Amino acid sequence: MSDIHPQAETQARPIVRIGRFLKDNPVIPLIALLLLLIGTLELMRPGIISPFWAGNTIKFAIPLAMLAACQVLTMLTGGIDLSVGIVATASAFVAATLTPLVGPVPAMLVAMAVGVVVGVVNGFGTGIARVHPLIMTLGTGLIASGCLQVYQRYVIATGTDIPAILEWLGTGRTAGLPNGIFLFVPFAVFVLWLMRYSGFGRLLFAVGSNEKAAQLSGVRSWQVLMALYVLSGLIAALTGLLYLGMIRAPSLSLANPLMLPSVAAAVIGGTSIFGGRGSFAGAIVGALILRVIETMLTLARMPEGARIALFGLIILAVTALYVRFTEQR
Amino acid sequence: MSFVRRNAWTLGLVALMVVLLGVTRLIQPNFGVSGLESLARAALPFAFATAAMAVVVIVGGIDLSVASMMAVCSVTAAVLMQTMGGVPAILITLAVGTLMGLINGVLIVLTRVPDIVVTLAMLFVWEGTALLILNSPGGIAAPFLREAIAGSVLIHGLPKALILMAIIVAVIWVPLKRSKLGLAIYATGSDENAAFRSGVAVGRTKAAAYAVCGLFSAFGGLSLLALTGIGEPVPGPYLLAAVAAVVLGGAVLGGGIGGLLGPIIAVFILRIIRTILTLAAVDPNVTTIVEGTIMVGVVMFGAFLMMRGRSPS
Amino acid sequence: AQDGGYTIGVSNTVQGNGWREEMICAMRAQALVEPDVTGLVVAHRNTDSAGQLEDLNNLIEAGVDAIVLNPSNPDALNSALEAAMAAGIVVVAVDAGVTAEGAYILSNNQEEYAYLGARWLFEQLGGQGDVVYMRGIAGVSADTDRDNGFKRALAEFPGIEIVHEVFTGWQQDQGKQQMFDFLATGIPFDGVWTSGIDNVIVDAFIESGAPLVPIVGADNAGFVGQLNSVEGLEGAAVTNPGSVGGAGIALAVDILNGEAPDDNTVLVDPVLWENVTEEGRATLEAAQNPNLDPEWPVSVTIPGWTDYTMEQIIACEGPGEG
Amino acid sequence: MTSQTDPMSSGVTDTLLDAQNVAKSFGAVRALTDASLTVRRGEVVALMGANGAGKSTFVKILTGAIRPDKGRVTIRGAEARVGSPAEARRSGLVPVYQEPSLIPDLDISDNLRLGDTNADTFRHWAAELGHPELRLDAMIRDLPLATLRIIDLARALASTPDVLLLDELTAALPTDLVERVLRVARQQAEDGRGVIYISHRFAEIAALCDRATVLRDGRSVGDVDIAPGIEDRVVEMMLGARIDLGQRAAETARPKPGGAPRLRVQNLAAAPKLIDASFDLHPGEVLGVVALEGQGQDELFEVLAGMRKPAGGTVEIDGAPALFRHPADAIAAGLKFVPGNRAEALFRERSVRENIAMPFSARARAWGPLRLRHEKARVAEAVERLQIDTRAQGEVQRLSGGNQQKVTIGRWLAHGVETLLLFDPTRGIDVRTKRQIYPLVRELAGQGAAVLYYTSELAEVPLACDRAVVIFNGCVVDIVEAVDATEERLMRAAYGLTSAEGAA
Ligand SMILES: Nc1ncnc2c1ncn2[C@@H]1O[C@H](COP(=O)(O)OP(=O)(O)OP(=O)(O)O)[C@@H](O)[C@H]1O
Ligand SMILES: Nc1ncnc2c1ncn2[C@@H]1O[C@H](COP(=O)(O)OP(=O)(O)OP(=O)(O)O)[C@@H](O)[C@H]1O
Ligand SMILES: [Mg+2]
Ligand SMILES: [Mg+2]
Repeated sequence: MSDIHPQAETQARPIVRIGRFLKDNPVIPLIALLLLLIGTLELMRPGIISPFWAGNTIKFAIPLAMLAACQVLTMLTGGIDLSVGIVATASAFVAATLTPLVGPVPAMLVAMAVGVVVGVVNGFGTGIARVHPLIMTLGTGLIASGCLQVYQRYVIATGTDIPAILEWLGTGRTAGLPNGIFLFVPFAVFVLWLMRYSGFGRLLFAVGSNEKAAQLSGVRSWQVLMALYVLSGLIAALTGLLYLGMIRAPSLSLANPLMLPSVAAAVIGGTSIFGGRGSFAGAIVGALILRVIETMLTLARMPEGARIALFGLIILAVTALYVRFTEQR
Repeated sequence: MSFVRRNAWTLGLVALMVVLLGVTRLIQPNFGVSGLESLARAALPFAFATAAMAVVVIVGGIDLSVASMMAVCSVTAAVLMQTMGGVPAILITLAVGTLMGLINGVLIVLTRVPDIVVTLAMLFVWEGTALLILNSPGGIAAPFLREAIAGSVLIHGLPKALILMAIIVAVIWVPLKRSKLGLAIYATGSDENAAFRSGVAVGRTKAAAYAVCGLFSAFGGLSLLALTGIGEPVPGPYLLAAVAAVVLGGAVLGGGIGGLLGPIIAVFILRIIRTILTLAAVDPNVTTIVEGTIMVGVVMFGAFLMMRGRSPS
Repeated sequence: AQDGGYTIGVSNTVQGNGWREEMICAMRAQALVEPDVTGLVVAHRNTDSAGQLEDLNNLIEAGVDAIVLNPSNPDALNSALEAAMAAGIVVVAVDAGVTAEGAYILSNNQEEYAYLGARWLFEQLGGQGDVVYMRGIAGVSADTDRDNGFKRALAEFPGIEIVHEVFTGWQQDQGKQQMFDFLATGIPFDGVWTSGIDNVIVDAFIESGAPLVPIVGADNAGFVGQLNSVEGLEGAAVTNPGSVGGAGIALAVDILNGEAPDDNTVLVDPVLWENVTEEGRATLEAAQNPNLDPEWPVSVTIPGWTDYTMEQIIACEGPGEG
Repeated sequence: MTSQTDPMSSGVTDTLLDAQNVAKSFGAVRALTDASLTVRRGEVVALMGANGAGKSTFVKILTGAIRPDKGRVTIRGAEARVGSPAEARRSGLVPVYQEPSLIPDLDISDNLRLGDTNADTFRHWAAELGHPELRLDAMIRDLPLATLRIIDLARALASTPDVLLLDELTAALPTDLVERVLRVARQQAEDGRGVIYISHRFAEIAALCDRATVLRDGRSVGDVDIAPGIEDRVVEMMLGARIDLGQRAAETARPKPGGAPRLRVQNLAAAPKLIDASFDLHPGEVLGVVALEGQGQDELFEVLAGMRKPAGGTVEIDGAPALFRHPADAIAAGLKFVPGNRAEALFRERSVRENIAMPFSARARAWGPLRLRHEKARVAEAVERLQIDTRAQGEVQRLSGGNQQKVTIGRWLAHGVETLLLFDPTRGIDVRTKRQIYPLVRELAGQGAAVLYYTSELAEVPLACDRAVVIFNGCVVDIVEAVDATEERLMRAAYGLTSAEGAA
């Protein structure tokens, strides 16, 4: 029998209205979860929540959120960009090693060009040769890391130097906040604008939702994909530069550890890997959540195994709660 | 004709593999039985990881925790074999693997969190679990386990590792694919909504597919143990390799299409390329470039052929 | 390959890490200067023990005369190493040991490395105080060895407490972040021991304006530079030369030429360079090399073992290349 | 067979299915508020209602595809819990949903195996439904929509249902197949089973059904016996208002459009089915295309829309030869295509507004800022003109089938049309909207647009078109003036029974 709990007159009930509001603004429950985690952290280590801590958390969330932007944008089209970690690393390494040779500005330009080149190859592969983005970007990532290895042999003895502007962005603070926000805030505004209020952003959703329908609407999807992956490469290269300023240690694996978390931040923020659905605001909060969890676990005294496992469990719990709140699938 | 068309991709991969073996022989004329044997052994963990990944990709999901589950199984077996016989240890390990997979699947179904997120979280959970079981490399492999993959069987030049893998995969996959569950796995991956409406118990099907994934991961973990003789708690580089092999092998991310044969052949292709690069003494930095280029190139070339084949003119 | 000289195979499982890159370059440079070596086959990538087994088997297939490897694990590679030795191939493990019977080992003594640094740090603190213990990768042999050395030193100083123990994954960014987190808690500590992720730790102190505490790291170019230049930094660099790879090649050639050492195992014991005494500072200053990649250890040669010049290791070219 | 009809209970009651007071909300959208329905043995019940009235939702609830918020369902007098489609099938309720529910990546026989359907019985029904030589190893993804509908139905019939639920099955079927479906459905009822039948075509309802249950805004508003002349009454119940169902006014005798044709198609051929099509389409004209299933009309439209390369022949636009490599080329040349399968045209997870406005951003030079105000006004106008029910506009997939169809048309209304290629645009659209679409098409033509209009419903030709080309076996065999376009004449031509009167 189908006599289900009567749920009639739902519209009037305030709880349902709140539910609907949350559904329309899925980033709000995510922020609530972030605050919950911060509260837990404060309980664990009373006194840790300070401007200094907040500044650091934001500082380290910025590069993660920027790489997450690459994932959000590519995931909108049903893709993914697994080359961002190595592109960021290569960009940082190239900038640091070229600065003593050619000066900071040309060095940074060459570093950004690394992102463009990888982006063009990715765009060609996914948009024109129709290779699955996962394979394509994995492949270009491998190729790029090989090229980086070859490159590093030629600059072992040239020394490294970090452009002052990057050090300022990466390590400086203004009114307690990391200078990185001077880069990030305009960047975030741009990405949010791009996704919501630009024709290009709309096409990203369209290509990911139904490529055939996009075609029928007159969209040449290869153009969209080409522009998208170039943009993603540029963002990754820019992130690499910022990260270079932050860590101040050019290494051949500098930004590689950000790769998996960038995917995590995007999917925690409610972006679907199958395309057509995604939110950069969610990814930003996702990046902050990851950073807070990492801090919690760094400070917790327990075996490393338990720490890693707990990290996974918290991510799962957060996303499960989030899905429960917003009922989005 | 229709057989050829339906299996065009797999047949193409087989041809590529044969060509590559020929190239190997050309570069190193001494490449022979022992080379084949070590090739088959090296392919073992990749093949099982890929089989595991393929099953969940077919059901429309993805499992990022495959390598971590392999690590858990490898250390579990290594620890168990210190105190008990090899066979019970293997059985327990297989059960553990299946259980881990089942947990992944049930969590996906119950929480309704997307597969990639759940298994990303479980990647850490299982990795941590492996470290809790064994916080540094240790344990021991039963001697027969190491024997099982060493050398040839039946005729000289037929690597035991290859036969063992073929038997395990066939015994699990062939009946499964023919069964109602197998059909349900393909149906769910192809169109979950339509499958539900056709009467498929979608949730149970997914959970079962993940359990099979866990089972194959357990074999992957055991093969690591058989190869190295000890349990290592740190997950190896099997996740991305498995995804790449699955896609190279003709399965489609998103589900419903593909099998296990193509992906496993893709594993061998990737391994042979590795061998060729080492034999040819290619600069290791260039090796990475070549590997990436070949991976992308094969898929591009395949897509190009498919497009040519399809376009009516 | 007897007629035309030796071909040597190299196997390494970590790529994109300054220390390992220096090791590979040292191998190349030493092979170049060894008159008997005509070829080098290098398998160098990121992989696990099973992957290293694959590479070793491929090297055997390639018909090399000797294999010099940096083992991912002392016990896991025995099957391939035994097969190699059965085929008459000389096996030399560098950096860490292997348990295969008959293999030669030219190893940096990791336990000693940790012990030396930790003991210096604890002494520096007067045997009393709280330290931060920043390890490498959980579950990896080298980390376990170092942990043993660290714990041995700790046992000798009952007044020392560990306030934070964390794994950096041997990643610069992770280490820096973790140090920021520790500084944020406001819980004071008196010293830091790092497993080689060192210069970013100094940076973290400077950037957050926290007062410096004694820091122990490795002889990486970046950290050595800081020990020489950073105002108020007390610290010590423990040598862990990547050039041990070059020594491994030299050893392999000696063995091939019938000049095998009596003992199968040669431990390269680490040295500690601190900047609190005059002679310590002098050593550090002499060792410094600002042009070197900051991740590269400054001890680019091992006297008595390696024969190449600084230019040759930096050129990073083996026989038959360039 | 799996359907477990209990022979004991069949004598106890005549009522096969009884659903009372069913309600269902999707968030804020109340799809059903109070719906009731009864089916007795030997009865074909029509479920009627405007687009978005809740018919499909009702069917999905009855067959366990979605859970109701409340309501009571009894099957053969016993309270029934239908938790899933599988359970429904075991209770004897077998649906054919509005959208195909076959697995695209499996072949037919595997699709049958999935539901334990007997292949021989299935083959029998497929033959009965006009597909005698269906190959069971054909992949679903390769089959045309109409064939999928038939497979769906044959599969349902093969499990000998007690109650068969057909949700707009005939909307995508050509006329000849519709007749077969009606015959089979009637036979089911005569064999003592029940059928629930959903369609927006009154002719079908009148020919097939005994009774109609009418839904309005999710509520059952009445039950009427089908009798001649009942049409107006049903429509009034459906819409809550009277509308005029009269034929198009006698203004059919409009002046013949003269001058240069907008679109001239000559000897066009395209693999696999189109062999030789020639016709002219003038500005201000609505040119119908009439054909049975699979006569090459799909290829014709796809070539004109830039989705397929022609194998021969020429297409001229305003006198200049045109070759399209991509739909974007066709659009640039003013040819706007509304495909027959709405799934091909819609962005399921995106809003109504985005779906309609997409072509505004298509070209690279429009990738910058959206012109929000301009877009909003255009979209609002299209929604208004097509009366799209936008209660669930956040995601197009939540709209009812008919409203989704309207969105595909609305896109090009908003964008502006010069030449419109409509492939069966009234598929699944309710009476009222249909009556609005014909004048709309005429109005567009009146404003100078040229419209090519394929329809599977022959009765539409005189209502909407000026002339109609008839395609048979890949060739244009006849061109019929609207005044002469009686259903019989069109039918004969479509079966290739007229000698070609010469293609223009
Ligand atoms: N999943 C859903 N989420 C939100 N709203 C929905 C969903 N499914 C249906 N609706 C809404 O419920 C209402 C009834 O839809 P239903 O599909 O039952 O209409 P219908 O009578 O079948 O219409 P049509 O004749 O056009 O097929 C519509 O307003 C529709 O938008
Ligand atoms: N409860 C639900 N949650 C999520 N998606 C749903 C739900 N119900 C329906 N849908 C999806 O929304 C689509 C549109 O629903 P709607 O009721 O409008 O269907 P329809 O077009 O009238 O006919 P059909 O039932 O054949 O799809 C369905 O095809 C289904 O995929
Ligand atoms: Mg409907
Ligand atoms: Mg509907």
